Amino acid sequence: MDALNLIAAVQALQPDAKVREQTDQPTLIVPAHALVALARQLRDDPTLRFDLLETHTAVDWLDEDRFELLYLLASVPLGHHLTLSVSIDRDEPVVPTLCEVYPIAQWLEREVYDMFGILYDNHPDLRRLFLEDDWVGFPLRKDYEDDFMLERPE
Amino acid sequence: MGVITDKLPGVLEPVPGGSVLLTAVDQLINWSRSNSLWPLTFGTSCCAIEVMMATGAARHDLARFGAEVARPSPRQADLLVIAGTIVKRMAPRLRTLYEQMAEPRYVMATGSCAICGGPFMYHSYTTVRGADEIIPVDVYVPGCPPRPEAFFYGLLTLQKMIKEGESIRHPGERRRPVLAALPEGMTLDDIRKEMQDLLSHDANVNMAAAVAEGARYSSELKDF
Amino acid sequence: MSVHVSTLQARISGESTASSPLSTEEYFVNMGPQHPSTHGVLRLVLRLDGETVREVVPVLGYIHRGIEKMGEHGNYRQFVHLVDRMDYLSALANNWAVTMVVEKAAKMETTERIQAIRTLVCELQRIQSHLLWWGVFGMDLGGFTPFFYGLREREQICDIFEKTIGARLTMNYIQPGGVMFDIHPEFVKDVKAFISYLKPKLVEYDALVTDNVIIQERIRGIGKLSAERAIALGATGPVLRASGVAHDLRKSEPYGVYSQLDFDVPVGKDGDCWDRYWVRMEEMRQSVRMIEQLIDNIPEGKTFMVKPAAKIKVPAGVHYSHLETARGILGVLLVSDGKEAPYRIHCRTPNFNNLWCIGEMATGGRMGDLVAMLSSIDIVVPDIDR
Amino acid sequence: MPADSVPMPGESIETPTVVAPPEKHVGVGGAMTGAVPWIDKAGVVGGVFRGIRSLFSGMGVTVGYLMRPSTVVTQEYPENRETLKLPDRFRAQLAFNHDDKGYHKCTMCRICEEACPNVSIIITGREKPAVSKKELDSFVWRLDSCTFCNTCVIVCPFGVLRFDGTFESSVYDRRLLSYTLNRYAGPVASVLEKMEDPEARKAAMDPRDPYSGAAVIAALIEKQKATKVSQRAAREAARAARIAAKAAAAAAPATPPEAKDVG
Amino acid sequence: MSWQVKSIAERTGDLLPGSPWTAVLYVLLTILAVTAFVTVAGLVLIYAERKIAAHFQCRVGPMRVGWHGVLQSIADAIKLLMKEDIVPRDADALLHILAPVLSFAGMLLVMIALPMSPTVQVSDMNIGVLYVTAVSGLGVLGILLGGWSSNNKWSLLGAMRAGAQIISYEVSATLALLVVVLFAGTLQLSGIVQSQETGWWIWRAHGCGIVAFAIFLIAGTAEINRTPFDLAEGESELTAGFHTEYSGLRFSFFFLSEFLNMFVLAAMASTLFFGGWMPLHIGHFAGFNGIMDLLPPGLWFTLKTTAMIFLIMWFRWTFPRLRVDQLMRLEWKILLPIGFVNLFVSAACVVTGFYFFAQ
Repeated sequence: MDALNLIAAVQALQPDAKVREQTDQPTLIVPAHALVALARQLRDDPTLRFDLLETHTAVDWLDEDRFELLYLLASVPLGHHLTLSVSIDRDEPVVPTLCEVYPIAQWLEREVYDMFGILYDNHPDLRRLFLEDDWVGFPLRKDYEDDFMLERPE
Repeated sequence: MGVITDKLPGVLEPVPGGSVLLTAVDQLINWSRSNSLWPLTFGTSCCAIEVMMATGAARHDLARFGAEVARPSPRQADLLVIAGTIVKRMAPRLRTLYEQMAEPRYVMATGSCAICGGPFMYHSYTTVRGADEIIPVDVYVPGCPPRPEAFFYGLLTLQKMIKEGESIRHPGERRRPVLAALPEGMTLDDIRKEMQDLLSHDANVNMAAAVAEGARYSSELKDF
Repeated sequence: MSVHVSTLQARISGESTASSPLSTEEYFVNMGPQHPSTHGVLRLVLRLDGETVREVVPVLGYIHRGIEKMGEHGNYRQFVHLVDRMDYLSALANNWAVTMVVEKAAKMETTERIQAIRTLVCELQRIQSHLLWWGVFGMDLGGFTPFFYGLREREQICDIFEKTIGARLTMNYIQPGGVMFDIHPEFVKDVKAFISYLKPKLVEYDALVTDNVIIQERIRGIGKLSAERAIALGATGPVLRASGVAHDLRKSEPYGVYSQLDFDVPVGKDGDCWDRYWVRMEEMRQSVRMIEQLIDNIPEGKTFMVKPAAKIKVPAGVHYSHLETARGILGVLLVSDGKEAPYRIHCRTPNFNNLWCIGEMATGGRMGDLVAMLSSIDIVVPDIDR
Repeated sequence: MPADSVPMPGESIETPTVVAPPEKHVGVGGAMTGAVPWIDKAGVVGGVFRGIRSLFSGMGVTVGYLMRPSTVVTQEYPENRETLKLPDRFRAQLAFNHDDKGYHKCTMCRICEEACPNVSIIITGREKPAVSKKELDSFVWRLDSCTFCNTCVIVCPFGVLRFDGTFESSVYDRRLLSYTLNRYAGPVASVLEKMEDPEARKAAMDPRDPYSGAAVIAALIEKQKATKVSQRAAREAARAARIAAKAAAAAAPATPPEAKDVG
Repeated sequence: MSWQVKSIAERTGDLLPGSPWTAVLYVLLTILAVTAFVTVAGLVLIYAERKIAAHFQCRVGPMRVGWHGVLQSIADAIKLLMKEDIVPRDADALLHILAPVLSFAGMLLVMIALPMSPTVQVSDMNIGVLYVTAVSGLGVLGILLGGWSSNNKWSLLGAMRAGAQIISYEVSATLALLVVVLFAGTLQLSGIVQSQETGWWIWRAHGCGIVAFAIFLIAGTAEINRTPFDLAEGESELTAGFHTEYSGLRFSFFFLSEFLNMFVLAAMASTLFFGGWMPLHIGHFAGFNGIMDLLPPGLWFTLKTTAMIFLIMWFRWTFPRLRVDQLMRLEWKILLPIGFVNLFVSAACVVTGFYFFAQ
């Protein structure tokens, strides 16, 4: 009931948002171009107050040829959660950055760039976070190949 | 993969042309080196808690071995304890640290990660599978992480190696990378024999006889 | 130094530092990856003006092992043992986080006894972690003795864990469907003995460190972090609470048996190092309170609900759950495609976010302050890098 | 947290009972941080005396331990080897449960090998089709890579494996860290009693055969290389198929965008 | 009871006209003895520090090298002696080599002036206090040179901290010394000791002595770079401070001089404020004084110095470190004003003769 209310409240802000199935938290599929505006509204709306970007990561759906970006938002004063899901093309992985809304997104997005190669538009400092700058490939992509990596023998 | 180019560490070598006096001096120096192993404060992950902190703390007290003088600068340290996972990005730094240390320097690999990559052996794109691919390792202390007593046993093993094998004229010569695969032209029997030679230096017990006797009993018991 | 420092240099070249005839020069120092006070292999690039810190840029990746990639190639049980190595000082909480998301997604049943045991050992490990932090905090501020006292008490908890769990640090104890062993018959007795041992020691800690005038002078008013900035930077756990936000998942979204326990949430005022110090010291006392309430009331029941060799399959979809470790919120995001291995598993680790507060805090402070701040955040580097 | 326990938007969660830090200011009134001009600070004299007293109380704690040698908690390991008793559950060494005649119950079902997170157990053996049984050749356990997670022990349906607390395993050569566990752990007690030399008895009881594991691991490495080659070939085939499919899809009329959402 | 005070230098001077070769032999023996004393005292101090620290921390300390680890320091010394000695490629080699020698020499030169008993004092200069103050400042030169020549930023930071710290605290330490010089009316160290025949300055000066002693102890601890003032080598901040790049023998010079400086500080504190080798006397209370005289003066000196050393170790193993600006503030805003006031008050005391057992 509450989750439904939450979803209704967010859909009032962004009518394009669709509910993502198969999740255990209220999750909305948002078009990439509407992401920043929606996030800002979610943060500033006094009834929603999603002030904490709990985490941000990506999923590589290789078979469907797309990346799914997940933004897990939480509200510290109100204690509710919302996940935003953004799907982008695998060949052209560009999304707008959330740095201006959530400062921590700067490093979370650097991590996702490091692991998946997703490019964030307007990111102030888009560098690799964990790997060396001259690393070839993006390890968490499903088609990543590495001569160094050992497969488990079976 | 790797090749063993040298003998196992810890084997006593006769010193060519060495005199009695020099041998005594050698022994004194080896004694002092083995009893004054100042570790470098270096730890990468979980093993650092057990091997660098818990051993130094009151319950186990590394100071009993004279090794509590943890030096933060590699120049003054004698012992590099590789406590934790070494990843590709850290590998050149580890090499630098090792090169910055002054001879004689000893290396202990503690925990599965430092020995062979441990839990991160498969499907990890960064973990170096064994610190001995980067720097020569003297003593391996297995465990994940090894309990402090296991570390002390490793330290005793290292002390034994220094007392028996190290010579001031050949600092660091015997320590080469040893990898998992067997080298060409070397059979398991060779290793067995070397190890038995090593064990037979233990003056108190006739280990060779003991091992032989044990083997005889085992073969008898196979008929059960 | 590669790219990071060159960008930094480009940034300062615009500023004019020589305003007086006696001009000074800013310089860069690499703190780490091997440095005694970075607690592992963290590297901080410092821009210093004499002793004053102008800018701190953390450089990560010196212990990035790709745990998330490895998780995609093993089953759920195998992933549990990997997260032990993430935040090894709260290994049990890490196990529990993975277990929680798997149990929630696969709709596995647990008993009250399992939950009570999990809560109990996690609180014990929270004390253990804070004890270690207390010792290391003292050592980072230059006093060696707290380290030895803190670890002396920690060993007692290690003994309890060794008896019940069989390991000292990396436990792999909390499994999907239960706990690996039932508690040892002497567990209750040992824990009670330890609690009565610890209480006077906490008073002694106050005499040795908390009330010490040098400590007070060094950590009061240092490294302030306002509540708004703390939330914006995603800080959680004691760092967030020290900034005055009473956010504790054990209260707001109780898991385990926390809803039945009576405890307070320590909250700081200014968000300085002293508040963080005090919050952790008080958390130890609150954990003692929780253990005292729980230790005599462990319900009876089974401790393992599924066969250990049984294969676990999680229905397809996105699952997320989180809990409060000694350092903050640890969340596990599990994307499943219905197979035995997760399709994608991501850990939201507390230290990752907490570390970035150092850039905010340390600017304008001294070198010595930086060490105190770094220590007051209580980072575990493998948890950041994963 | 289940979705239906999310509070209503706008509804505040229950505020937890909080504890706030004490007001009592210990210290010399900011005299040393320079936050406050120390002369102006009221009660600075009291602050200074409290500060000095705090130094002495700290010194009292440390000297209290110095004066009481009974508070020394050190366990001197190599000296206390005989009396050191580890808890039963402590995990340091995998071992087979042999009965006193030297038999074990391993049926080579390979459940432990599959459950092991990083292939620290390598089982080699032969099929015996005649009796529809398998014969265990060697059960190699790699101490160097073992993470002591206890999974193999709890999954074993026959209770063959156990962990014991023998932690003294340091070596000079990491090849020596692989043991063949199915060798008989030791002679029966009656035979052991006949052995007078305690060292020989100890050697005979040593359950570990440190050398034969290395060959198995060498074979494993070869196997790994082969696996890598074959898996790479499979991956490349999949990739080529994907590229071909994509080209075909591009040639075909564009699919509606709803198809991209996860069903 | 009057003490026959005669230093080794004076005795050599007596020998010189009669038998010059004996005098030369005497000098050589003295050099040998000082060297041996420095080495042995250093090793003993290191061992004592490790043992005492261990017992402060509920541990046992070195146990396995010799009985209760008594040979531990010897093993360390031999190891350091035989360790490779690295001069970094980009270091200033000459200064890098010179620095530890300077640091060690400063400590060694102070050792010459210390009155350990009426007859054990190498040279009894009439400007002893001035000499000690001047020569002990040589150590900071070694530290500065070592830090600068290492071509390492941590070393440089450590050296700069040490330089600022030692030079600042030198002022307070000297002010505290001057109080005793005022009361004793002499700069000669043996004279200062003899002036305490009717009682130690710590209690005879109506509190001025206690204040001066506290200042001297704090400033002295700061001068020898020990916790809570070990900023120059605070390992949690500066890796290893000024000696980051030193290894082997040269590092052991720094290491040894750090410990022997502690001895020098303790000896100076006991000489100035606790009467040095002078037994505990209370005025002209002959009975009591006679009982106290039964212990030889050398033993008194040893006991007092040991107590001082223990106090300094106790500080180290209890207190955390100060921050660099707090350190400076403590010196210039707290210790220095108090020191000046104390000096004026004691000057007034001396002028009016307002102290116990004034002449």
